[in-house]
Amino acid sequence: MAKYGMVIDLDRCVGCQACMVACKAQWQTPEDYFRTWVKHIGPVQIKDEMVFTSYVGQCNHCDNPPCVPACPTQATFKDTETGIVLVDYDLCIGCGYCVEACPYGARFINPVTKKVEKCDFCYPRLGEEDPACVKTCIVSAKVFGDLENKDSYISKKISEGNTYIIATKEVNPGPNVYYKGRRSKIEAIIKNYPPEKKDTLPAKIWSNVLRPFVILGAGATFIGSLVAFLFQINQGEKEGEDEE
Amino acid sequence: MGKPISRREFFKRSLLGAGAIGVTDYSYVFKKFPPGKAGREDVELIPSICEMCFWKCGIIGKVKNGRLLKIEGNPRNPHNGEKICARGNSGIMQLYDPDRLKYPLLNVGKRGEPKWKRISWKEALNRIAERMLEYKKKYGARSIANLSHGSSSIPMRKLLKNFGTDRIAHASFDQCRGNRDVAFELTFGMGAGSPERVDLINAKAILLIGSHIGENVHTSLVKEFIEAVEGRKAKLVTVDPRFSMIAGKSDYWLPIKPGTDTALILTLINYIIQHNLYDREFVNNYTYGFDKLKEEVKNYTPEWAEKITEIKKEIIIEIAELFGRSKPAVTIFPGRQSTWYGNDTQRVRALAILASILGAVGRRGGYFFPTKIKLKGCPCPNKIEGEDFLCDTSEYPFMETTTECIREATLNDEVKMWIVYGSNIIHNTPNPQKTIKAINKLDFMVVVDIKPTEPSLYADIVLPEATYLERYDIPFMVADSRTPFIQIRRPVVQPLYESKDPFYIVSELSKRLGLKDCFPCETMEDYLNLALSSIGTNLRKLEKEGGVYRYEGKPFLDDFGGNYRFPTPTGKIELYSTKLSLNDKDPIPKYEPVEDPPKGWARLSYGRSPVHTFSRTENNKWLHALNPENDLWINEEAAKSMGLKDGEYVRLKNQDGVVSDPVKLKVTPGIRPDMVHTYHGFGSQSPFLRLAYKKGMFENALITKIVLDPIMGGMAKRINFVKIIKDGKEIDFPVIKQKPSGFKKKPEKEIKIKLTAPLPVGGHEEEEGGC
Amino acid sequence: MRNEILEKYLPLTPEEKEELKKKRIKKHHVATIFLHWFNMLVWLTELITGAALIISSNYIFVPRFFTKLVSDIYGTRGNIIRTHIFVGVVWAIVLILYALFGWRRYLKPTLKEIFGITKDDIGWLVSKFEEVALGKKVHYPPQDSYNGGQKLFAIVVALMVPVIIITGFIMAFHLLTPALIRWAIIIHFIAVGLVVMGLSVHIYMALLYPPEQEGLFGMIHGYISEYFAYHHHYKFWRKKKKGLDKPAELPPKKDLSPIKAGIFLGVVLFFSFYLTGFGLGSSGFVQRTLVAIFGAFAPESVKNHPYMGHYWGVYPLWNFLVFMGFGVIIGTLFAMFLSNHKFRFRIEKGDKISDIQRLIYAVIGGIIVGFATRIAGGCTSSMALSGGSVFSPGGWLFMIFLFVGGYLGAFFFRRLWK
Amino acid sequence: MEKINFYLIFANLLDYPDEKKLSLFERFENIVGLHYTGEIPPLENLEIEYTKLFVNAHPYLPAPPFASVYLNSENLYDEIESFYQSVGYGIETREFPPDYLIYELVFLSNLFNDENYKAERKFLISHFLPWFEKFVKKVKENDETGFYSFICEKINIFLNNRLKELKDGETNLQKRVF
Repeated sequence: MAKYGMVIDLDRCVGCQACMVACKAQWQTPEDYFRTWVKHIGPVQIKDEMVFTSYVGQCNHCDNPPCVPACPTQATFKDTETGIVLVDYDLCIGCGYCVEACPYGARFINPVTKKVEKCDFCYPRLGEEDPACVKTCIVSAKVFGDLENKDSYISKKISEGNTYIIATKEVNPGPNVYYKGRRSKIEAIIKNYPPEKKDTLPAKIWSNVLRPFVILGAGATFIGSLVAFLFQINQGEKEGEDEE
Repeated sequence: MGKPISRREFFKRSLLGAGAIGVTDYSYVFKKFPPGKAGREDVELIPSICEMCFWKCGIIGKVKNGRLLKIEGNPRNPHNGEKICARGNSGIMQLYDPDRLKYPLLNVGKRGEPKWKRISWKEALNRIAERMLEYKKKYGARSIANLSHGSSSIPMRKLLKNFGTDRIAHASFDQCRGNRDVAFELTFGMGAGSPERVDLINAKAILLIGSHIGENVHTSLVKEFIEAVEGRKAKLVTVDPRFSMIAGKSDYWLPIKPGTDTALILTLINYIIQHNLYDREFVNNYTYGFDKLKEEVKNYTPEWAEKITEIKKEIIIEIAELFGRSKPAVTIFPGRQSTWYGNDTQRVRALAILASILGAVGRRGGYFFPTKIKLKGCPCPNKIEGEDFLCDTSEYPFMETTTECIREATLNDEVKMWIVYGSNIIHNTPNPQKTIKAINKLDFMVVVDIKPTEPSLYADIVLPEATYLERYDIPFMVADSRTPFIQIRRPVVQPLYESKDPFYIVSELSKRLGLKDCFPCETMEDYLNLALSSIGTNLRKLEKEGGVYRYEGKPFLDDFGGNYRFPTPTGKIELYSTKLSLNDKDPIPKYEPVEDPPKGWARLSYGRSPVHTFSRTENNKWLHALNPENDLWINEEAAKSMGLKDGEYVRLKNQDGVVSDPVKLKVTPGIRPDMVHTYHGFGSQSPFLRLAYKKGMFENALITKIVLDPIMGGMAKRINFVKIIKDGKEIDFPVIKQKPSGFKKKPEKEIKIKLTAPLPVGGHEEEEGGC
Repeated sequence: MRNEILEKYLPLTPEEKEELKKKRIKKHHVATIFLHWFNMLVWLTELITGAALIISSNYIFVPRFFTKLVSDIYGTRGNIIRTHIFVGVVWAIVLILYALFGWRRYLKPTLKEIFGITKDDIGWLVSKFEEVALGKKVHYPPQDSYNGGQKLFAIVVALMVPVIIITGFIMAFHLLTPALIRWAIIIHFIAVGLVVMGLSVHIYMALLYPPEQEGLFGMIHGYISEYFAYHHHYKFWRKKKKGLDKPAELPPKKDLSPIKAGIFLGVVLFFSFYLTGFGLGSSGFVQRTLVAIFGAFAPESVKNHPYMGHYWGVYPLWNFLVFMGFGVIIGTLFAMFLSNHKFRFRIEKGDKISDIQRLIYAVIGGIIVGFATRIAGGCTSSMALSGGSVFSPGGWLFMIFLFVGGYLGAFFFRRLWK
Repeated sequence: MEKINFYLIFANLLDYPDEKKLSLFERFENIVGLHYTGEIPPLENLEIEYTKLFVNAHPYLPAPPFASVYLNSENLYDEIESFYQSVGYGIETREFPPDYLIYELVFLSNLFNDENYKAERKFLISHFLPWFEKFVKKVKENDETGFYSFICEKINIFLNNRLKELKDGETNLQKRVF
């Protein structure tokens, strides 16, 4: 049992985007699509401090990921052994509910395979070597490891303090990618790329309108027919009786 | 209907008798295996060296059945280890690029509009050799010039020196680090080194003037720099009119007025001497001309400096105190691209002097010394008689041959033939129109490259060079390192098409030129085995050990038992430069004011993008997707008053009326109002490059005014001023009075509990920073 | 207003009632029955697998144990979606074939009836509502072969089935854009939901509501008692009684005019080229069948035979022409059913000659034509049609001389026919 | 009936032109059963035209003879190489990337010699023809002499017919008496 996570030290990161290319080389994502991204922010004035940082992001493999319930066929699920959110490509029909539901925008529909694609912490490489982005990060800003095992390097890094998660009061799906660095940088990121809960209209209709209606409807018809049946039995109506 | 005996069938049958005469059966292409088990399944790890830029990081090629899958860092390499940057990761796209040069091409059309015919290597080399011998006979060997860049051009340069011409320009001399190395030669007798010889990891304080580490990615340097600043908490002072990425990580950011850096450095030197914060014992033992220096700089006071550099005097004093306290573990970073405003060699000398008086030379945390060892190899002796510099060096005593002076020589018919080796001379040298004019006067032009860039448009013969993933190269001895080592580039995959490695080109050419004594080795492997035999190993053994041979280094003074003799005329660090005084130049750097942008204009500055090596990687699909075009940094206040919004497209007009391509605006408070900044290497003019053509702004066209450095003739380019043109209307830059400033980073409050994370977090133990 | 409806009922004496109960009349065609039960099976599997697919907490509408059960039955969840898609595709194909081939005889009349909602149907619905909800005693207006409720349900199904198929295909094969797939899911869900609502009433009526019991058996063997028809489907009964129900002898289908037939043949030829890359042809079919038969007995000699060897290859019958041949035969049979030609064995001949003469001449003609086609490299359909359509000179020459030969022949042999 | 390996002749004609390869052009005309109306340009013009179309050109290579330029599949090289391996072939000389036009024609000729029609048909349908058609279109757009557009167009038609022949099973693979 393990829960893999990552720590990204924004103070160390220089925004050189090596992680993006290493990931693309490893998983051959199509042209302008990346599983991990580096979005430069600034230089911009935050309170009385100048900030020039980059939002290094990917799938946060959240504890209660909003993308999992958003997927109708449950193609995406949080793997219990490793805590990594994976996708079962047989079940994925490429509808993109999960793409909208992800507060960090970590998913995209691959135009070639027409199915969803996301970072899976280099799941096939797990165990042998670190994910491609962690290995190539020239300033070792990215650290990957098992959060549950207390004396792993990543747990020590987190316990050093000054560690934040990109989450707000309203939207906090429990991400497992932690960010270290100056508070102003985290604020700049949250200001520019706030995690927002946004569901697609059809998904909302389905979960808020249709689902209760169906359950209600099914219940009603069941009870209705039951009542009608009982009503009919105690009537003792004979078969083919004709009143006229 | 059924299938009638069609005419085709009839003919087919009749041909049977004729048999398959004259058909090449390509049987060499495929190999038969039992189905499903063709070739090896496992992935080989082949160590080699990257060349996406010239930093030469160690890489591992993951190869399966002779085809490259992925590139990763080589953990055995002491510098970058398993780390490689964005360009290193995308090397595979250069290897399998369909637009690559594939065969030797002969231009049978006009210059500029080439009509190419593929010819064999034999024929191409014969033609080149023929021409070279002809020109040597008629006009002398020096009528052949070479413009080159990158490690693969070293054998060609050696050949030409053996052939008799030294008209060889190395783009990086006059465009990039030429004056930095000359300044260090004059002061310490040796250049600053590449990688720069700075012991960052042990430094307590680092001074960084103008270098944008992080946006300019040299992997091992950035890795050690960040480890020093973030890991070891060294104090970092960044002096840059723009809030660069590294400025964001520094303790002090000094938005200095462009062109006044020398004033700041000399003020620091003066303050440190007056308050004898300098390392007295070191100065007495190892420096020369301290008194003359003390006398020279005595009126550079912080008050004076505040007016000139617009940096608060308190900050200047605080910095001087900081460096005084932390000496000798102080790194005064030499920088790399240093041709800025015109008097740049003196500025770098001032830096060297500041480091010397703080005793940060040959000491932990400061500069250290290179350790070279002798390697045998196939010699190609230099047969240049005498040193009559071909360029008029009366004005510039320490000038090596530069692109500028080759252009001049060609224009007045002294040069008949150019060999352009791996350098996009139209993209990297200012005033490209002049370069094209010179080319059109040439009789013969040869271009050796891996991609058809602009120069190949004008070439008579184009030779395809193998990319770094397909060739051997001369052994690279990384002497500028505390843990010096020798690393070997070997082909990760077999060369594609008919591209050849540089040694093949040069050794074949030397045979045809009848140069018996130049590169007698048959192949590069023999050369390497010969070289490696002098350190008791050979290619096979080295590859098994991961392609890196490490040897003992002597980086610091105490490695020499304290009596180290600097290779300068006086045997000491020359604060007062004897060579300069001989050539009646200022022996001690002086501050000379630089022309300010006139009212309504702003200074155009440029720098590197982390994902591109200038224009070389423009056509790389992956890198292009990361950073397709450059944008123009402009000060928030200035933009507001000019009515410009972030993300708008505007054009620039420079003082000579040249108008640029459209460029996207990046409005930010992180740059001075009298200056704009952009990334170099975009907006390629060569239509060859499918992706990069006309993407972003080709800012080299705007750089028409250049000033040559008085000492070594380097081209200073940050002296061009621009105006903004929006929808045809010219908009002037406002004059915003800049109060003296200087920012100090506030210490971060120690927060135990994570701000918004539900988990409570444990205490804070001292953490041993990972190297 | 409701009382006058009653007058329309012919009062029945109890004896007539008993007598009617014994007699039986036909309600449903065989095809309709087959289609109904096929639909039932498909809907059963699709509902089960479809419901089991949606297990995410936002959308699940069936109890967890059910989805768990289905997943266990199918092993991996991947199998569920594969079955769902497979059954869906089969269902779509069957429906499309039914619509194409059963249009004139089955689909069009039923659709006309379903969508032909009359006052009585509405009246029926209103009174049904009053009876069930308000418990009033009501009399129902006379109904046609499908009563108001059944018509309503049939309309819903007729409208929703194409929607379900289209959205299903979009989802299964990721057609067009993800945005469209997003909407396709809930439209699919809504459409199925509507049909299921109707279905629940439909099933309740058929299984649990005693008076409608006979209707269920009507769908099994196609017959219902006359009394049931009188009581529940009065208009249908009366029509049946007066013999009005038969589609009044569908107007005899005129044979297709030769011009139209020619155009259709051209279209077939075009699509034959477009789809298979080859034109039409029949002599090859005959040729290959012969070669196959001979080959069965003397493979070696056929293989080395200079001419037949060419066709031998491995599978002489494995050729599109053979399939085209069989296709033509089956096609004509099918066309027979659609048209009003009846299936009888007969020898068409001129008046003057006897059957035997007709057969002998046919054999001689066949031999001549056989040789001719082989030499010309194709029979009428291949040379004239396929050849002609690609403007091969041989094709046009063949066509011209075909007509010339035809007229000459007619001139000489006209005596036989008069 | 002995078969003539037309794939090899196509590979020769689509490779860099020289006297030996051009001598095969008559044979090519017989194979595709059409006579080339224009007269064959001199060798030098052909070499320039070939370099301009398939090697290096100004402004950029109009018709690169590589499948990856025309197909936007993700890891095309893996797919091609696994297909080669599935029928027992591995690339020996890595002078070209695995998706090079001549390599694929040679692979087809190997299948043709092995009479592995099933694989030949699958390779033609699933990989070769889809990109070859786009390649031919690019050649026709940019070829001035018309020689290479003639060759490419006729090869394209011939291969499509070949595909139909394979579909017929006229020369099918399993040798089974019916």
